[in-house]
Amino acid sequence: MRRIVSYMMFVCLLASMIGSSTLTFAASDIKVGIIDTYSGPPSSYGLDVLDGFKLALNKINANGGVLGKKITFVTRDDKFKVDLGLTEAKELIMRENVNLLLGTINSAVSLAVSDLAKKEKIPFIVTYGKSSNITGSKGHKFVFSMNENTEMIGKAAAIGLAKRPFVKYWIAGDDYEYGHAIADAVWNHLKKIKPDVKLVGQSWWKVGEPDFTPYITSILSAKPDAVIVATGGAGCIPFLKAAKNTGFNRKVAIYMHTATELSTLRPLGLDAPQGVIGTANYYFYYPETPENKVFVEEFKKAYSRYPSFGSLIGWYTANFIAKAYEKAGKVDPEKFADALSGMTIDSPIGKLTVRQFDNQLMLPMFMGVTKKVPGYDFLIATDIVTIPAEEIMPSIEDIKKARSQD
Amino acid sequence: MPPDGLSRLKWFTLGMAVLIVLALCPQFLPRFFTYLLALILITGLMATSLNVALGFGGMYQFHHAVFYGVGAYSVSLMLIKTNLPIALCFFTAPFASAVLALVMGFICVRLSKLYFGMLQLSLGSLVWVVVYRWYSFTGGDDGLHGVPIPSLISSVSGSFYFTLIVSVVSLGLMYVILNSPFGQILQAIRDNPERSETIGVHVRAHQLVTQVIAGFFAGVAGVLFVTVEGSAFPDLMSWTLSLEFLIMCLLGGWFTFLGPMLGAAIIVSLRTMVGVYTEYWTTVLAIILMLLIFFLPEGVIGYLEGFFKRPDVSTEEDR
Amino acid sequence: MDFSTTITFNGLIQQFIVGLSRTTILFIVSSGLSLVLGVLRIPNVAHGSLYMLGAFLCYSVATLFGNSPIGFWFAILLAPIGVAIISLATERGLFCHLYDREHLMLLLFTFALMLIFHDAVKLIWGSEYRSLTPPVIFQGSLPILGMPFPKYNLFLLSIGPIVAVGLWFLTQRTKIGKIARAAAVDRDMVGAVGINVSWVFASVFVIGCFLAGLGGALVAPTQNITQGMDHTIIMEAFLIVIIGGLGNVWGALLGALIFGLTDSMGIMILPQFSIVFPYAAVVIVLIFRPKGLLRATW
Amino acid sequence: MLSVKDVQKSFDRFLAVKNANLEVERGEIVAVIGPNGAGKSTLFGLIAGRLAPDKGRIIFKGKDIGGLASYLICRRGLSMSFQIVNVFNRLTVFENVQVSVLSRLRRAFDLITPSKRVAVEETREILKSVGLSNVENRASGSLSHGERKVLEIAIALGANPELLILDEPTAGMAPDETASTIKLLEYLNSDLGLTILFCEHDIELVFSFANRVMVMRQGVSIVQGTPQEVKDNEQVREAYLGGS
Repeated sequence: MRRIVSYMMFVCLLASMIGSSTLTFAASDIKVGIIDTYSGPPSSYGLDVLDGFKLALNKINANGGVLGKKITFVTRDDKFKVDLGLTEAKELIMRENVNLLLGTINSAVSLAVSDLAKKEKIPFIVTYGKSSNITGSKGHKFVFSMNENTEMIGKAAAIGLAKRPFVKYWIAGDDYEYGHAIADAVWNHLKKIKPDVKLVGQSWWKVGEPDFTPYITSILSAKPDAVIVATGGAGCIPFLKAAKNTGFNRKVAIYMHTATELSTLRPLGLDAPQGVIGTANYYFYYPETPENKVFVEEFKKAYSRYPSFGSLIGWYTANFIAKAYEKAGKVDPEKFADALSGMTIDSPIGKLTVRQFDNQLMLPMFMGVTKKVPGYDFLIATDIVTIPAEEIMPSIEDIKKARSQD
Repeated sequence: MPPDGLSRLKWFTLGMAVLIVLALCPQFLPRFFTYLLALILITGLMATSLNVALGFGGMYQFHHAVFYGVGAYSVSLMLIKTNLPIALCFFTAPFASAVLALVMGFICVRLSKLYFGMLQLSLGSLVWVVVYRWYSFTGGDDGLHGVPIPSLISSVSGSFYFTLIVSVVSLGLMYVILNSPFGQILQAIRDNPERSETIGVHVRAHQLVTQVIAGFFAGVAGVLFVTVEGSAFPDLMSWTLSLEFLIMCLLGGWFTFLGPMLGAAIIVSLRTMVGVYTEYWTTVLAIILMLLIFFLPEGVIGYLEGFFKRPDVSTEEDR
Repeated sequence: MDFSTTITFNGLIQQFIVGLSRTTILFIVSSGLSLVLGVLRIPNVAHGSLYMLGAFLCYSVATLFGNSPIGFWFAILLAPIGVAIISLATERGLFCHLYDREHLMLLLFTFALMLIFHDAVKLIWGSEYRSLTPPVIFQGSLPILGMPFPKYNLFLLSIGPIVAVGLWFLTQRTKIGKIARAAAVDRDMVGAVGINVSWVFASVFVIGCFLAGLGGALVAPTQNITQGMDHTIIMEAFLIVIIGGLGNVWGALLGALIFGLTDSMGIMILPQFSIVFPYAAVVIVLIFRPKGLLRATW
Repeated sequence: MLSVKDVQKSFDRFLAVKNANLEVERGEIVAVIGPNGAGKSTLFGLIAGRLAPDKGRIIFKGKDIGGLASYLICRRGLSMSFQIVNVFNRLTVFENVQVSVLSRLRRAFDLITPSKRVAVEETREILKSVGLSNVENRASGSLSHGERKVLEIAIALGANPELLILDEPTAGMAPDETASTIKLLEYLNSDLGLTILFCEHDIELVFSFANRVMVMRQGVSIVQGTPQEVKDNEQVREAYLGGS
């Protein structure tokens, strides 16, 4: 008896689930499914991307949409978990019948969804995942990357750092793929450009490490010239904070990839250390082009804050999508993928091209140094040097080699 | 509860009917729900294997997900890095979990309750660290994706049938084990380890064997997960996931055989379906949990069982 | 990669002191957890969330006062009190009906609380990172043995002993402490003597949660205040309590020392594998002392 | 059959058993008496292997069993029932006893046979002999106190012991329950030939049916002899009987 009841409950549950599914089957719009992290520490990046995306999308739809259709989107929160992200991707593809997928900041989720996109032949545009494997060894026709990847960061950093007089380096970073990938990329390229550099030591901390003081003191006792800090997302802020409190930035030169980005500097306010070298793909105050000024104005008007790099990614991703559908002429995944591959559009940071070979967006990189500037209640980057995209793109030979190994 | 002689036929018919309905599901259900059912079966199998140690063995199995992850990684690595026959890969992977369970169990069973749980949590975290860090072998935190699985069992309906068959067989085996003298004595140990020892039961050995059995079936669930998802990643052995499985057991009823399966069904469908409408589905889950604790401390099936069969069942705590 | 690290004596001492300041926070948080675990037998998973809540409240109060030094002190004081009030409400409203349930059920219940706190923080404070500036006197660093040492960490170092002595006084010298200790050993007997155990439990629970909030408030200026703070700390706090001995406040101190020092020394000596050290320490302790280092109360 | 020689056991410097000596012959009913805290329960714990003695020897059927794990001691034919009710709460009465029988039959690692088919007859037999047949399908947690004490004995019997140790078998029982329990013990002793060692508060009861009595005080065994001998012993009168 009791088991009958439990089975009945089970069946009811199923029935209710199927019932709820039949509601969603209107397909005259182009539907974009976005999977990203909207809770937990990385969520501010996901929300920035989403806001930029919405901004551009509203404009596109207000101008009549694409191919006579509006572009709509649905979001799912993967909570930075791969299993959840995968289930959601399947739900979006199989139940929501989305035309393409967007996401996510978590590289592991991106890789897992990319594999699914390959099987299901649905275009998947990675917005914030930075693993070079996404378009590198694991790349395929349907996956696109709209962000810089670890390989590009490494090359850019190496080019920038080689111009400075440091010899004795220490490497420190997040003990996960992103940290190690950046560290390896920076170091390998730096060694190539400037063979006399020496690595005196390295430290790795767990992701989400709350207090960096012990690491900093231990690095200081080895007296390196410069430290390459390969930490991403949430780790940047407490690290810079600890760097300021210990006076680390006055003793040693620090290079950190996202150190000069708005997402890092804004939360720190005036607590950020000065003189930290950082690379970034975008500043709302640089490049000082009219397009950028317009973008910043629009974004500020809509969300009353400055746009970060994430917002820009969202913005140009939406424009890429619209233009690619226009070029494809119809809503078809194959045609869309073909159209997007190799496409060029205008953006606040100049012309941007999706490289035909690996579907990796070619992004220039800006290297700057943090400084207090009157007028802002947070630090900004100064002495900005532009490293063009062509110089930092991963070599096609390497990717071919990596792909053939798999 | 084992079916009693008279109604055995009835139960058998009912079971077969459910099986047939399940087997027909891919024919009339949308693809996504077939996938979701497979996911529920896997998660349920995993929760049931946890419950062998938790609800029937009384061991605070706080890090069961490790065995899940090891099963998933073993099969993925064997499929990616070796040329072994595919059937062999599938077959041997759960044994990797069982071996790990043996090693970890050997260290842990000397302790009981919370201490057992915490030691297992620490040891499991060490395993997690190794998987998380060993980039060249396990793919680090990115995990392994695109595991080459024959298309016969990797398509949505193919993987569903494979999952259905394997999990029904596994559940059947676990049912048999729990109703054998071994299972009977295991439940006695859960209720009262000291007393069991004085009637001649080697408690530690018994618990160790239980660990191996639970670990083995968790490994089976891990293999199934890879079949359905084509990926393995360190999240599969994170302690939060372990906690989720624990909740499924408690939610469905941890002193019942089918409770964990029901708990898994509730949580997986809640997560998927409520997640569509709100980011705050965890709050919904939390409220359900609180209501459960206040009103159904024996879990859903436990409550139904008490309601229909045993109004006199004692909830007295055994210390 | 080629590299060589030289470990100097001064460096070791420095690292030791840094480890101690980290120990302070771990001790404050885990002693609260230990207290609740020992007296009430609640494995409070939501303890980490209260810690996070403490940090967020500290941020909000300090910002309310425009980040002035007075605001900072107010925040340090008010945030834990706020956490204590919230915990009192949960205890009176929910927990006090559940004391006779099994541990696993209590664990589950606190897990549900943790989920709710997590979403509540997300609703109230949003997902942005927050950062709090310590008052000017604690900014910058002092040289110790030729190495810069953050002033704020020195402040933390001085807080640790105060809390430890306070706890000692509370448990050994006050009436409520004596009753609580007795209740931890035999709760029926204390009830039989005619003491209102329920309120004793409530006050112990509130004190434990106050400590979580205090830990969160103190740590706020050193890191970014964000969702997810709860996950890291709760795991560490539980491991500390277990190796120290369940419910033993001094055990929590010892456990925090082991945890903090193996961590900071590990960073110095084998930086590439420092992630492994704390777990390995726990495994070693439990293999040789299965019931924790000091005597557990249950 | 069992001989305890100069056994000592301390907890945290507190000497629970200082110097205990005890002889039990096959077929006897032996009682241990003594005031609260005399160390009776500790002594039984030492014999049953729940505790390891610090000093001294415990010889059962010619072999030293001191410090041996209790499951091994049980397998040698020594079974114990507890003072505090100690049954398997979530199992039925039948299952409680069956577990014990299964364990004796060394079926603990039988993973396949449905336990419904194993040791059923023998379990029923035991339940019948202790008079619990009518409640065999109830959860043991729901039994009355007296019934649970009897179930305790039944579980111990499942191990088919030669020596049965009972820690206060009638504690907390109603008078009529006590009487029937005594009857049961006498039946076990005379008809099944079990040797019984027990301890008790109720001195009248002890003297009425024990063959021999051992008196303990403050962890020391004072004397052992027939009830009459013990009654006549000066030390015992002074320390225990007269004093109370």
